[in-house]
Amino acid sequence: MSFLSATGMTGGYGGVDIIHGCDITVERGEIAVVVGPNGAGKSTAMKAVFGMLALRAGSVVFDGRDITRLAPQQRVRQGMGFVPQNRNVFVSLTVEENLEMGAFIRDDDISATKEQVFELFPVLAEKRNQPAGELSGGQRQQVAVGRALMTQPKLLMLDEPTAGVSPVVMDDLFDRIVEIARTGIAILMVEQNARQALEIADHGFVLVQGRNRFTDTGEALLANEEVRRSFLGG
Amino acid sequence: QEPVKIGMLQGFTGPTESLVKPMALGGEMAIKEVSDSGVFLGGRTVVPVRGDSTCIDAAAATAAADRLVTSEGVQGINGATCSGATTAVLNNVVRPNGIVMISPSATSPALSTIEDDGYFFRTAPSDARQGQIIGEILVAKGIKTAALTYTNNDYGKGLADSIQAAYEAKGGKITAVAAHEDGKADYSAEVATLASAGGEVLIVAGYLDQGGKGMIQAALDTGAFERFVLPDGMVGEALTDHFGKALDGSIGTNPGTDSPGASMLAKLAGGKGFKGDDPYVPECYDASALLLLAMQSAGSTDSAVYKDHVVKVANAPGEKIYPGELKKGLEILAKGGDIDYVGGTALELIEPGESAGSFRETVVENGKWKTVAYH
Amino acid sequence: MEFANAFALLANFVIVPAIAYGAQLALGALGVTIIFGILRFANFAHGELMSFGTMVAILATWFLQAQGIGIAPLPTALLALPVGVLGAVAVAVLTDRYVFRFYRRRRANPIVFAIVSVGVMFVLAGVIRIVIGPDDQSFADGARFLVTYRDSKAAMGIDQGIAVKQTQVITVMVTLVVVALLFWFLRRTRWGKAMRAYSDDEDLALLSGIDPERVVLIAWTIAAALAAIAGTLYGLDKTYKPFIFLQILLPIFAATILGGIGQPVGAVLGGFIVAFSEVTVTYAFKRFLAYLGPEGWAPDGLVQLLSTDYKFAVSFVILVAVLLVRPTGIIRGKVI
Amino acid sequence: MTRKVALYYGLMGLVLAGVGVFQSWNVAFGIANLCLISAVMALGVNMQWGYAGLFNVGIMGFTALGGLTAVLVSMPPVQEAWAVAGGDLFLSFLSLVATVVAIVFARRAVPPIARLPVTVLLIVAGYFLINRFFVPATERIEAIDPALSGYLGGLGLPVLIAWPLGGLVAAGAGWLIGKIALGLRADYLAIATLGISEIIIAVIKYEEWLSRGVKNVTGIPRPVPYEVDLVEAGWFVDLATRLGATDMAEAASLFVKACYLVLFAAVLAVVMWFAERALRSPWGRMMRAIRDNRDAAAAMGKNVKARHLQVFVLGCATCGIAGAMLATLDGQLTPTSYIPLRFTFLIWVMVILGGSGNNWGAVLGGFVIWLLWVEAEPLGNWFMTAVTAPLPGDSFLAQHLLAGAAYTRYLLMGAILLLVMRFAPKGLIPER
Amino acid sequence: MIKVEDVTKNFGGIRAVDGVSLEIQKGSITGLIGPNGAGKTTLFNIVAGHFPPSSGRIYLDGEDVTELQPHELFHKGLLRTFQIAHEFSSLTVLENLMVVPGDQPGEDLRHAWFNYRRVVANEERVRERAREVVEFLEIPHLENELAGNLSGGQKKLLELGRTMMVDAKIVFLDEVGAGVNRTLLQTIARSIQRLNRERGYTFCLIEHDMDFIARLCDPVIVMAEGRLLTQGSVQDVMNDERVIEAYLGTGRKHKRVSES
Ligand SMILES: Nc1ncnc2c1ncn2[C@@H]1O[C@H](COP(=O)(O)OP(=O)(O)OP(=O)(O)O)[C@@H](O)[C@H]1O
Ligand SMILES: Nc1ncnc2c1ncn2[C@@H]1O[C@H](COP(=O)(O)OP(=O)(O)OP(=O)(O)O)[C@@H](O)[C@H]1O
Ligand SMILES: CC(C)C[C@H](N)C(=O)O
Ligand SMILES: [Mg+2]
Ligand SMILES: [Mg+2]
Repeated sequence: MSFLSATGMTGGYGGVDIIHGCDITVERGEIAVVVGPNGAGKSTAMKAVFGMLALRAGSVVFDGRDITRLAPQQRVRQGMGFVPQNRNVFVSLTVEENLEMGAFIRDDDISATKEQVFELFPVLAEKRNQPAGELSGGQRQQVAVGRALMTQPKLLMLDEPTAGVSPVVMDDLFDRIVEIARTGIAILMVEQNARQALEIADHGFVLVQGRNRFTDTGEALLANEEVRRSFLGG
Repeated sequence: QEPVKIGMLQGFTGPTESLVKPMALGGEMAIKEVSDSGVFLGGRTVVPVRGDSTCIDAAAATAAADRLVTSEGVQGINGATCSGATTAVLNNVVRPNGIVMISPSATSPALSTIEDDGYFFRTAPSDARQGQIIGEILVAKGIKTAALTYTNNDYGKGLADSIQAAYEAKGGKITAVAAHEDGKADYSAEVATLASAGGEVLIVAGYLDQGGKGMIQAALDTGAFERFVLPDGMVGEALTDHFGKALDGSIGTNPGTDSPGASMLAKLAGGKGFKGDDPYVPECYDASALLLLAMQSAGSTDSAVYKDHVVKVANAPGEKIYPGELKKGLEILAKGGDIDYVGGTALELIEPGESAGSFRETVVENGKWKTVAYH
Repeated sequence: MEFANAFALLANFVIVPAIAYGAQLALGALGVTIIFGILRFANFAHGELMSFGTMVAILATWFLQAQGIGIAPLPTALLALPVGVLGAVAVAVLTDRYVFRFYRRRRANPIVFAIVSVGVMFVLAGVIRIVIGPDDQSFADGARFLVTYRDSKAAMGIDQGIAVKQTQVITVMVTLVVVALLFWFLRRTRWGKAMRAYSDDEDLALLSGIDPERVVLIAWTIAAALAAIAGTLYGLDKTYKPFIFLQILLPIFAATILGGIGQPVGAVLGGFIVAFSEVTVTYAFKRFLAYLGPEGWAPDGLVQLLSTDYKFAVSFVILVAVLLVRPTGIIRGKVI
Repeated sequence: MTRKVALYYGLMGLVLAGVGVFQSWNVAFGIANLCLISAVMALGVNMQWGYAGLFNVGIMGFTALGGLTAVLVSMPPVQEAWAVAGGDLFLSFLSLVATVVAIVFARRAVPPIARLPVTVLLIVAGYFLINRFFVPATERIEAIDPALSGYLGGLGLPVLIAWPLGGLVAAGAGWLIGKIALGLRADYLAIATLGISEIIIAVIKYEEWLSRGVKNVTGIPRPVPYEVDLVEAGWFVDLATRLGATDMAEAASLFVKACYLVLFAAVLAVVMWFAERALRSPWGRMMRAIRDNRDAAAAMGKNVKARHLQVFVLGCATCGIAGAMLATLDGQLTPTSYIPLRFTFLIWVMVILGGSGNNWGAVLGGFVIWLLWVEAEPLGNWFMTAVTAPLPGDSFLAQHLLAGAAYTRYLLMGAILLLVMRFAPKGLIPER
Repeated sequence: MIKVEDVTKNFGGIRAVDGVSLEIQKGSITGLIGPNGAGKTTLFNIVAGHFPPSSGRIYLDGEDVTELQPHELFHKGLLRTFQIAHEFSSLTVLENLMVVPGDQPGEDLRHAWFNYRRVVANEERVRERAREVVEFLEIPHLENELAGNLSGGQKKLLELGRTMMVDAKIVFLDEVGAGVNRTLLQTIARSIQRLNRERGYTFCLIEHDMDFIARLCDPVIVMAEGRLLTQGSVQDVMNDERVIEAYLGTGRKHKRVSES
């Protein structure tokens, strides 16, 4: 059994189902990337894994434990961290407070982790006392990722972390993600910058209309002509 | 036989809710007394039916009155509490349906001249009268200047106007007039203004458990005034209980006579666990009594018939009837005799069907009300 | 000398009362602003919550008085206050559990919460009146004054005295302590920050592992405790009467919003501004000027900007004017 | 959806009919009349909140303006007052105009730095100039038989004219207020409107020469016949007997209420038609877009300020019409009765409980809440009697509870409100 | 077409835009790039009238439009999208689009009340156009979905779609591509080109996807720290040392050697 294995997830927002029997798995130290067209259900699948969506069928097993019924805040305590796609910073809290909130469940000293985040995103150190709501779009995105890193999770879930960040920051971010993965953390992310993402991915999942269409290693997916044409922009 | 129903249309909720509590009990006490007597219209019973006139919401008061009259089928109304609601009910329910209404407490001078087709009475005097009496008392006591505050409604305003007019006509000087709103959180602004104008006494034409009390409190706390002149809405045990000796020397006036009726009522009420001398409690008792005595006199519960008997039973000639003696009154009437209902307020109805208003002058001594004269 | 008199006059009639009233409003506004800021809705039941807490405190006071327990010269009610706080907290937590939580789970619009709180307000109003009745209740004992008008006059040797009540001082002190504590709690402690985070974005708070129910519980506890304290102190200073608490809600909300929604310091500033504008704008300067002017002279009129009739109107004009300059309150508050 | 609407309205009709049968038709008609007025007010609020997201908590003020208009239109003029003070009033009006003109001119003429001081100076000067004529004039007016008159009176026109006119007056006030305050967001706008409505009430309360203030104006002429005249009118007695009525007083009273009912229903229908048409047209769509996101709407070419002002004025006008209707029905203007609980929050409760954004919902909310407001009282009494029935009659608890029966009105009102909101958290008839 | 003259914007102590002057030529597709927080969005907001600059002036076709409000600029043919999607969440997708046209008679109450026939006729036309846009965005199945329920990328598409509802003179696109699927983005790029060529729209777009920029834009303007860093053709800019250091990075160093 994989470190995280979500199998047969089916559910939606009240009315019709958005995802149908979706499977997603990640191992420790690996990076899994979910790609697919807009509205395919990628974010929905992430929310399902994180327990923010009631599943009609399927199960989520994390670290050998069935967590299908756990509330999101309990999953955080189990070691899951999540950066959602929209609304992913506390706008009226300062940058620093945002990071502290990321470490809410930790009781140990967080200053070292905070320094690491500032190192990764120097601009945040500069703006540490500014409310996050006053940041530029890309800066916010950096705060959001930083916030999730503060949790020191065992599984880090990122929903389009690079949307709106500049190329150089994106490169850094991907580097850092690889580094994090090397420390044994599992990474699950959704990306529209799919090419770059698949380049670093161990596994890729292509979701279409709420179903798994392709599942393979990142490399193989990049090599697949159909995938390239239909989802990666040629 | 069906019991006779009397509507108790009072401001149970809203700004007069605490005044109304004992009033309604007083009014219902008279009803029970009549009902228990066994001689009312050949042994019929009487029950009160409550309706909430809210004091401020004319529409809700009208709706409640409508319900009392057309749904509950009451044969007379004791109410309403406040002049505004009373006017609305009078125009929209009483006159259209031809039902007798006696208000214990609506004291606005405007109600003296309102068109009522003979269906409306009140056991409280118009404020116009009280103003004159206060003016006379002030002059008699040699008070040359006074500040004046009133609760900002038709009662307060009407009373304040009449006090000012009467007092100034007799040579006194009102240094400043400031309205106060009931139920507000703070009255220091009003007191500050009045203090700045000065005056030997402060006349407080308000309610004792409302803004009036707040004004006195603030005036005492800041040392702005030490003596107060307190018209009817302010006279009550609750005030002296609260302030004690701080009020010593203050003057009060309220409808009342040296007739023993008031103390008889107080005793009756005491047995029932409420105060018979709280404001408008005697008036309310009398209003109920008057309704029922008039029915007895007319031998009918039809408003159109008994409305003409109200003044008759209230005024001389006839045997004087005091609180607690309603049975006696009913018996006399049943035999075709004549009564002069005195009640708790020494009731005397003058044209156009309102209390003549004899007033009692009191002073506070040692933290207690003490009657000193009658006017 | 004359100058001293003028100052004493102003202090006695304007400054001291306005500070005391301002502190009372501020205490109420602090409770409102907590719920407004954290749970993001205007809680119209706050007035009744104050009333309820006070009622419980009064009942406890009566009990203590009957037992002969007291802390003279301080009012017994202070001893009973913890019971009042407990009562208010219990009610707040229960209403949250059985009323508000449902809407929270459904992500209802803030206005729905506000309307629901009107429902709670009605229910509480009914319960309070059924339990203790609509009447005035005086429950203050102990020494009323710290400095009476007469004593201060004698002590200072001038014509005008300054009266200071014990409750006024207590209220002001409590207000200052509470606002400092709250400020510290929200800005510096972990749970305080968690509460602000929650008020920003519930979902995201959830993702950070913040237990929303706990945040809500803390918010209600603080708000209800403040309500009970505010109500009891107000009742001690003025009087307890259920009907007043509906009326006092208006200036409290004015103070809250004027100060900036969700801002404790703003709530206090707002409270004082409302209080001072009510008391000063309509003040008649006649006596004051008479003291300052030449001997034996006094102005003819009252020297009053506007009659007290317009005191509320004026304070609202000031309020609107401030909002026009600072559209989200004195200290930049939340927009809900 | 429409079936649900029909069902709810059907139920509402049934309940009213039930009131008619079990209490009396007079009560039912009386309630229905106020339901209709409340519904008009609720429509006004719905336009502002439901369409455009404007948080107006100053409804009370606009309603009161409508009421004032009813007085100013329909009461007979007090000739004496005009005779003693008309000239001075005219002069003070002239001074007001002169002041305004002077300010406008001066602001154009002087350099920007001097603008503020000059304006303030002119305002102060104007204030004294106006008061010079105004104060003695009002004193003279108020001195005329203060117990009965003491004001200028009205125009002596039919009161029906006051309904649209009340709308206009409220609209005018709304325009002025909107100009000042509409830049504010949600709750901040709320407190501003609340404040302004308190100011309006203060003016009506204290400017006795205009409105008699707290001394109230009573006896506003009716647009429908008087019961006392009806019972004596041959045609009516004929008609009533033909219809099988026995009690003439009751029949007359019912007839009058029915007349009002027709009038109010007609107004509601007209307002409703306009409101629905507006909401269903691109205008409504634009308003909802503005409500959802001001910035985006502005970027899409919508003049957010102007639209807000427009819808605010429309809503205020609607409340003004309702206010004039209410004063007409009450037959009096009692300024002290304008309190926020009754005239602002209750209306808001109507809108939200009915379903904001949906006109049919708002109207239904108006009906439901008014019915509750009135019927909570007998229900409360009944409830307490029922509760205490098993207790021995003279037990302390029973006595205490019965003494508190009047306050069950609050309790029930609240409880039912909470229940309905629980069962329909988005309102009885949600926006969509 | 647009001339920005020495524009500065301060937020409290922060200077987001610092004395920027630039020009956007009629008929061009101008790219605006720069690191996060460079002040690009702020500049857009100023040009589109959302807030006034602290100093400096803006000209549209030679006319000073510095003081104009967003809606006035819209009616002058200036459209913009938002970086963080500003959908009308309680309107359906179709309604979101139908709101846009500025000259709808139905938005005037006089017509809505008294001339409904005209309103209906116009509605048909607007709906027709909205349907076309929905087709183009490949979300016809969501036509009646509330915009608030869309996925992140779909909201961005809708944002773009709104600019297609009217004939604009100049369109400002703020990161329309972020979060949009790359294949779809290519379609979008093609249609931008087409609008530019066939209808003469002028575009100014902020984007972080350099492929997209490279493919569409000429010239490219680079901002950094609130200032204008450089401008020129794509090649010039991409090879500029300062741009590489501040913005582009050396790239591709993160490529991971597969472990298997
Ligand atoms: N309302 C505001 N208050 C204070 N500072 C602000 C505000 N808006 C933006 N800023 C600051 O101005 C700077 C420029 O922001 P802007 O949004 O224009 O950047 P950008 O170039 O669009 O960046 P990105 O590519 O990340 O979207 C940032 O440093 C940001 O923190
Ligand atoms: N709150 C919601 N209520 C109803 N439907 C929703 C909601 N959120 C998303 N949907 C629908 O679910 C579908 C999938 O949405 P999701 O956000 O999972 O897409 P995605 O794959 O993340 O797309 P993108 O790449 O654009 O972010 C979309 O068609 C969307 O309309
Ligand atoms: C009981 C009082 C509040 C009534 C008052 N006398 C009035 O006429 O309004
Ligand atoms: Mg997504
Ligand atoms: Mg940006």
